[in-house]
Amino acid sequence: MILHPVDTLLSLVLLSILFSYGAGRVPILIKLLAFQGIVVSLVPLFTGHDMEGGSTVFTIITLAIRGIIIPLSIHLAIKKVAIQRELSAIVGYKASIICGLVLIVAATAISSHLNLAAVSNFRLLFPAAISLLVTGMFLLMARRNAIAMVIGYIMMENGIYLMGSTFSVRARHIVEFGILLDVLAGVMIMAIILQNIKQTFDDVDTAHLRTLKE
Amino acid sequence: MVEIVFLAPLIAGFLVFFMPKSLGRQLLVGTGAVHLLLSLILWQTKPSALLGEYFAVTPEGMLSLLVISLLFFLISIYTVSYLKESNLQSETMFTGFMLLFLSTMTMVTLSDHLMVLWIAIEATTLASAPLIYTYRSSASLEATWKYVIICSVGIAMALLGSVFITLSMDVAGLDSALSFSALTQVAEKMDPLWLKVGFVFILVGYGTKMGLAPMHTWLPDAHSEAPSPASALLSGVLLNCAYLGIFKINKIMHAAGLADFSGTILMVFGLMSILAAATFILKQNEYKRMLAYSSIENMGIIAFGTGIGGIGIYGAVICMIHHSLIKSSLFLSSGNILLGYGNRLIENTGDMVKRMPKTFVAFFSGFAGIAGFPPLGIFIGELFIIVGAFRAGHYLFAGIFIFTLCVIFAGFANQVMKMSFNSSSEQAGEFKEKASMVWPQYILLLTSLVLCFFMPDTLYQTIVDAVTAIGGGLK
Amino acid sequence: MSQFFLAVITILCGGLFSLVLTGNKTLSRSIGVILISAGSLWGLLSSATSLMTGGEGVAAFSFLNVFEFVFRMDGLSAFFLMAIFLVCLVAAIYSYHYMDGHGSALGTAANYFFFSVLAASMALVVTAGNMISFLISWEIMSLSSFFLVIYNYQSEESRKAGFMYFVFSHVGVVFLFAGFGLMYGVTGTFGFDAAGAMPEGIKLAVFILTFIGFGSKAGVFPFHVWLPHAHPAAPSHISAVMSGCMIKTGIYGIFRVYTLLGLTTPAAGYLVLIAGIVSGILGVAYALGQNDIKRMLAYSSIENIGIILIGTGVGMTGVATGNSLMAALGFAGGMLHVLNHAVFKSLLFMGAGMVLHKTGTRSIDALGGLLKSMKITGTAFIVGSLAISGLPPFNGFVSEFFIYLGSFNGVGLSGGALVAGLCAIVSLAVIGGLALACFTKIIGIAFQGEPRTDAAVDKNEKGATMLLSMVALALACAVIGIFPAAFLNMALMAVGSLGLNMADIPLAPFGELTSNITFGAFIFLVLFILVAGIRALAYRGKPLAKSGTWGCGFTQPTVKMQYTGASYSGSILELFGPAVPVAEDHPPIQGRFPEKTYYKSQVNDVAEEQMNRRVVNPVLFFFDRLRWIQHGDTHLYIGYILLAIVLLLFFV
Amino acid sequence: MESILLWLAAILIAPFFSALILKVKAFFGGKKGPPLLINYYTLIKLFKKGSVYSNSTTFVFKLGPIVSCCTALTVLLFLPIAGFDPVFSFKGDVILVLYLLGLGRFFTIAAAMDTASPFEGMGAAREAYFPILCEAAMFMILIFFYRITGMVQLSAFFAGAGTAGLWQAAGAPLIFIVIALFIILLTENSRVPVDDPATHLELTMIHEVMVLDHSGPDFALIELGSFCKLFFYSAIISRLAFPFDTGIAGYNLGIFALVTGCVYLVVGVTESVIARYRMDKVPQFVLTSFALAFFATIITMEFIK
Repeated sequence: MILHPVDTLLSLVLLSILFSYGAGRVPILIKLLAFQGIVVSLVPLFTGHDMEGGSTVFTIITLAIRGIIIPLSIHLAIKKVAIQRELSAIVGYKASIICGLVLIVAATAISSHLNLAAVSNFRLLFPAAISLLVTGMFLLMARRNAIAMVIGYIMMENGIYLMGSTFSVRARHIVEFGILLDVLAGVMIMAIILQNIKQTFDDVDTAHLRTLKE
Repeated sequence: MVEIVFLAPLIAGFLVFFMPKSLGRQLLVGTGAVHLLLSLILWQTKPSALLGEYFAVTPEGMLSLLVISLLFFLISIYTVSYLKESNLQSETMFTGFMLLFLSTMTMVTLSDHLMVLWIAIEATTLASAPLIYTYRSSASLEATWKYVIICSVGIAMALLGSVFITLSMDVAGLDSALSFSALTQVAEKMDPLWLKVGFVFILVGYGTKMGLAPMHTWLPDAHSEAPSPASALLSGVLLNCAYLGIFKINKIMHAAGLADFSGTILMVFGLMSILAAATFILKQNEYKRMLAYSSIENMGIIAFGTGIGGIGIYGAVICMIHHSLIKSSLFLSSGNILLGYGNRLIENTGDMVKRMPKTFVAFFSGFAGIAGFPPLGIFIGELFIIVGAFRAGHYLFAGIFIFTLCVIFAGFANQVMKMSFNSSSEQAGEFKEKASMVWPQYILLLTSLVLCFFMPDTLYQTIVDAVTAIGGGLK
Repeated sequence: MSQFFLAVITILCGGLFSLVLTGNKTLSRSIGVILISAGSLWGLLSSATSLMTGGEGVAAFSFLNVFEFVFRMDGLSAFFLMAIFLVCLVAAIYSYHYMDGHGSALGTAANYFFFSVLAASMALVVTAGNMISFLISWEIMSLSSFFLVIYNYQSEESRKAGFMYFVFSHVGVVFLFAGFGLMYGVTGTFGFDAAGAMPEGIKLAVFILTFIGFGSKAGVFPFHVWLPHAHPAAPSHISAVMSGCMIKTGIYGIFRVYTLLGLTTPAAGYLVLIAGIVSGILGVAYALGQNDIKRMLAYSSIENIGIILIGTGVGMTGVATGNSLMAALGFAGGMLHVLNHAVFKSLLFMGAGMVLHKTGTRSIDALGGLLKSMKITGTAFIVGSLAISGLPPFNGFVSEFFIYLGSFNGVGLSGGALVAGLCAIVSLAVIGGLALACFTKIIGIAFQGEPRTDAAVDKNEKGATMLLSMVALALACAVIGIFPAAFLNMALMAVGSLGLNMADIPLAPFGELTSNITFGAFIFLVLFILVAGIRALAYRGKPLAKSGTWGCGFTQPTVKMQYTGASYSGSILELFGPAVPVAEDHPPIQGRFPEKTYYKSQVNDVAEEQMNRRVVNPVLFFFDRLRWIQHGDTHLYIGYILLAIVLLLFFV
Repeated sequence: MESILLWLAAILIAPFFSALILKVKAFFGGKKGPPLLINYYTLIKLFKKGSVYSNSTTFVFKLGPIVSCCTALTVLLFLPIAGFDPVFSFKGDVILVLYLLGLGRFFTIAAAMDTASPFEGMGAAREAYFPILCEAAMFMILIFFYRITGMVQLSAFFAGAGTAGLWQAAGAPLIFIVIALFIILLTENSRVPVDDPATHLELTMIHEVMVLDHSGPDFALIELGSFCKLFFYSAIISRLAFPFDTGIAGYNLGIFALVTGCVYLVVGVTESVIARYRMDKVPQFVLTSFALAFFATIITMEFIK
């Protein structure tokens, strides 16, 4: 089949995912995040489901929030916090990249097993969504830096959105907007907590955050 | 006009931020009263919602709503004098977010839409996070961080699960609204594989929020670090809201004829939670954490009962109601103890029976109730669950369940007796037990006591309606 | 039935009022005593009449809209009610003077409150007619008695006792939950009536589960561990109630479940019999080993529970082998022993309470010679000891007599019944001998000889109500012992209501037997008077000199040289070897100028040690190993979530 | 009527028999020994005397002799002497009899403990210990009899043709029973090798040390009681030894008296030829009687089929 814009975008997303495994510094991660946000929110335009006016407007808003506001807020948080840019990793970067490759391949394999041709005819959609999810999880578990964890969370959300955005049966835009708001608010609160963490421990290393146990 | 019930506290909450302390306190209690009134009206005249697609009055929702507003009213009364005793610098924040929290939880109970439910539950997380951070200590900061990050991730899973459920409809080529009422209609036509996957994700997601092991990890930290009224709300109602989500999704599973699948998973998670609770109650040295783990235990019991089906589900719902009543009373009492001894550690308390007799009565009878002694209601619930388990032939599970309950009881009793009867180590200043700081507990316990023996028919009917929807019953 | 409920309500009112009137200590105490005893008296009369007339009553209250509380009064319930109300009546009267000076006003009021709740709940337990009402009454009974056990919570000892009791009662009730749950699982109803229709295997399982549950309340041997801690810790009138009737509710439960199930397999009978023999012999052996008077009585309660169970076991074997006479004798003996033990054990506890109240110590080695200063108490105590040792002409003998006859009937048969009867007889004989040794020890050490410490020097026995209740009970011992006919008939009514699946009980021999016992008692009394007369004649107008005890040539005897409890029982305990381990602490005497030395010995409860070793510690170990899961690292917490999902996806 | 006369006769003759033992022991000791009526002299002497009471004692001390004596007398009422029907007899009277003996023991012990004397305490402890085993053995024997006769009643065993019936039913095991009974006799009446009434060392006594403080008529009652108790056991054994019925009452009585005398003689011989055991050996000795009875019972299960 001919090269479809969606698949092109998604391949780019996959690439960015691979980068985000290797990304050693917060700003890069944020840029990748922004890029993924934009792509993810663009996909519905091309998936060719019902395209009435409302949806385009909604797509714009999504793009604004996912692609701009959220990354920006994180960025500002860093600015305020002014931490050292290096990410301390639990899993080393080279190892991470290999993990990433493996995970992406696995994701593709899985999604090829699930016969979802009925649902969407974009081969890369599921691999991209799943690997976004997995990457988010990975960042959440493998990066000691709190900001990276937040970014991981957002990646997960992007993945879920991508996953959901392709089905014919979809919640109304108002509902999806609500979800978006929740995510946004969540990110905001996380940003605030980040600042507080910074103020209390003058560092955002989660190693400080394991005093409560048993 | 259902929405007003959660809009009112929402507005009130935002107002409080711009109010002086004293006015804020009055508004808190006032809103509590109004909310209670509204939900009673709602209970009587079951009206239809404006946004009927998203909100509806369901029996299970009404049950939780009634519990929520009753608890919130009493807790708000307690909170006022609690705030007087302990001067927080960020009091308006506290009261405001209490109200927002209330509104979000109310929204959970009223939402009848797969996605809206998710929105509401996520919203509860966001609204309650500031409550946990009230004390501004590093410990509370850590607790808040864990609460927000773990719950958000967990609930993201629930969102994914909801997406999968839509997918299951997609695969089966169905096109229906995402309201639970509509979903239960078409449930048996859905693609079972994706439905199961969706259930798994949603269970894990909302289970994280409900405090099912092994996703319970945030719960003890949050409950112990939050101010006692907030803990009471978290443990008494928030967990129920999460359970409500699982309940609703289980409804779909039941309609789809996958009740065995979901039931087994629920039972296993329930047992795991009870075991986890036992592990940490045995040698617990902070009483608030102990109460938190006991909440995990009770959530486990509820999940277990729900998984059993039949009379077990009835027992589970009874457990849910009584657990809310008793556990919140316990947390309020723990607030008194914290004020009285100025200490969270069990070994630094003691001789409660002499030093704060009123609180002792509330605390000890609360403990007895949680431990499953009549005349408080959890006894009935546990009885139904156990007999239900035997009825369903899960002898092994029943055995583990019973054994673990014994262990938990031993640990809990040991700690509570230390607190109540051991000679108190340090002679802290005498704590004045204000009536407004013991009566809420007494009222909660009395309610549980009355409900143990007599239930208004309307309440009973509602419970039966709720449980029959997921294959529960009295046989 | 309405009579019964009114009585119960009266008792409850007693507790409530005394709690309400805390302000005035004497008033609250007296109102408690008056109402509780009045209610108990009322209940006693009503249950006795309903037992005589064979009247049965049922009362059902709606509960949680669809279920119901059922209370049913039949012979069995009425008989146990009699025992319960009798003991509560006497204990309430006794407590009036016992509780003066004890503790704060609030504490006393609380004591009466929980006492009344305990009494009421016991009464409800033995009349409960379905699972729900039974379990609720049972749990309330446990809870209230727990509060009574920790009445003087300041002492570490009674806190420990309270905790143990709390846990044990909970574990016990959990077994009941399991048993009833199994029952419900098969029958699908909370009612008891359908239980008879279950398959035999299930019946046996239910019986064993509930037997463990009830046994832990009754103090059957391996599950008795809480009992010797809890009974001494409670105030004495409460010990009397707990030992006199609360543990009997366990026996009631065994009876009740047995009849509900209508078990016919002999296995159940053997189980009960073996449990009875073990508790009987070891119970009394441990009692012999104690030096704390109340602990001693507590262990002797275990022994008597053993005797009751032996009777029951014999009866059950009789039912299983279709030997109705054996069944009737066994059950009647056991049932009568329930009443008898209620009488003399509460008498003994009250005596011990008097001693404790006046001397302030429970250790018999600190006492001595109390019989001179406490004539009435001492005499009552001796009567109680005679009765509990099963010696004629007192009531203990009567019940053991019937159990003996029942067992002999078993010996007449062959196979299991023969072995059962043989074991029952021999063990009863051994128990009798040991009980005699045990109680001669208490009397000899605590009440006779010379005071060993100042604690026992010139005490009084003031406290009219205490003396009154003790004398009343002592008289009851003699009356039941000499004229057992009426009481045996009551027991038979109770047995009759068991509805055993056997030919109706042959009542003819019983009248003859009781008349024989009365006759024997009279012969003895006549000869006694005769001999006493001869002695009086022989002493007429003779000088009676007073002097010191003959010291066998030793001229400077001191009170320290008297035989002690430990030395009295030491040689007998050697007979039981490892089952009753005696821990001794005795630094050897060495050197030309040896240090001042001492000798300590105590009997450790094997069951307690084994329970700690084999159950408690492993459980704690297991859960300790699990503690790492809450290590506080967020990353791994998120890992748990992922793990849960991945694992679950395998099952999709 | 004649049974009451027999009862009185038994009480009167019991001391005489006990004297036989003394005589035998004296003979073995190569001494002349006391006259056969020595016990009567002693009793009369004691009844004439007054008493000295220890300051430590209470009414229990005075009650002891009365109860122990009158239990012994009561017990004799139920004993079929020389195969004649006893004065009283009913189903299960054996149990009553054994427990009456227990009652006697209870008061003997209580009276001993009343004196606050360490020696008497020691004796009391032993008196409380050994009979435990005796009772077990005794009931074991009852079980044996029940297996054969189906009754728990002394008259069923020892009156009329009952005993002969026992021999016919189970001859061999009955020998065991006789031995067991003899051991019990020695123990219950505190004879050598269990106890040495003639020793001068209180530490080693059981029964004698318990009555140290009794004097005068009290002591006389105790003595009389112990004579009767000894007679009770010996009569049983002699009946077992000679179960036959000559048909003429006079002969029966004569033979019975003779055999009973022999039993006493055997006791005497035992006392003379055996030394008393160490206290910790005694339980084993008593347990042998239990074992014998047990074996006998097991064997009967073969006979009764």
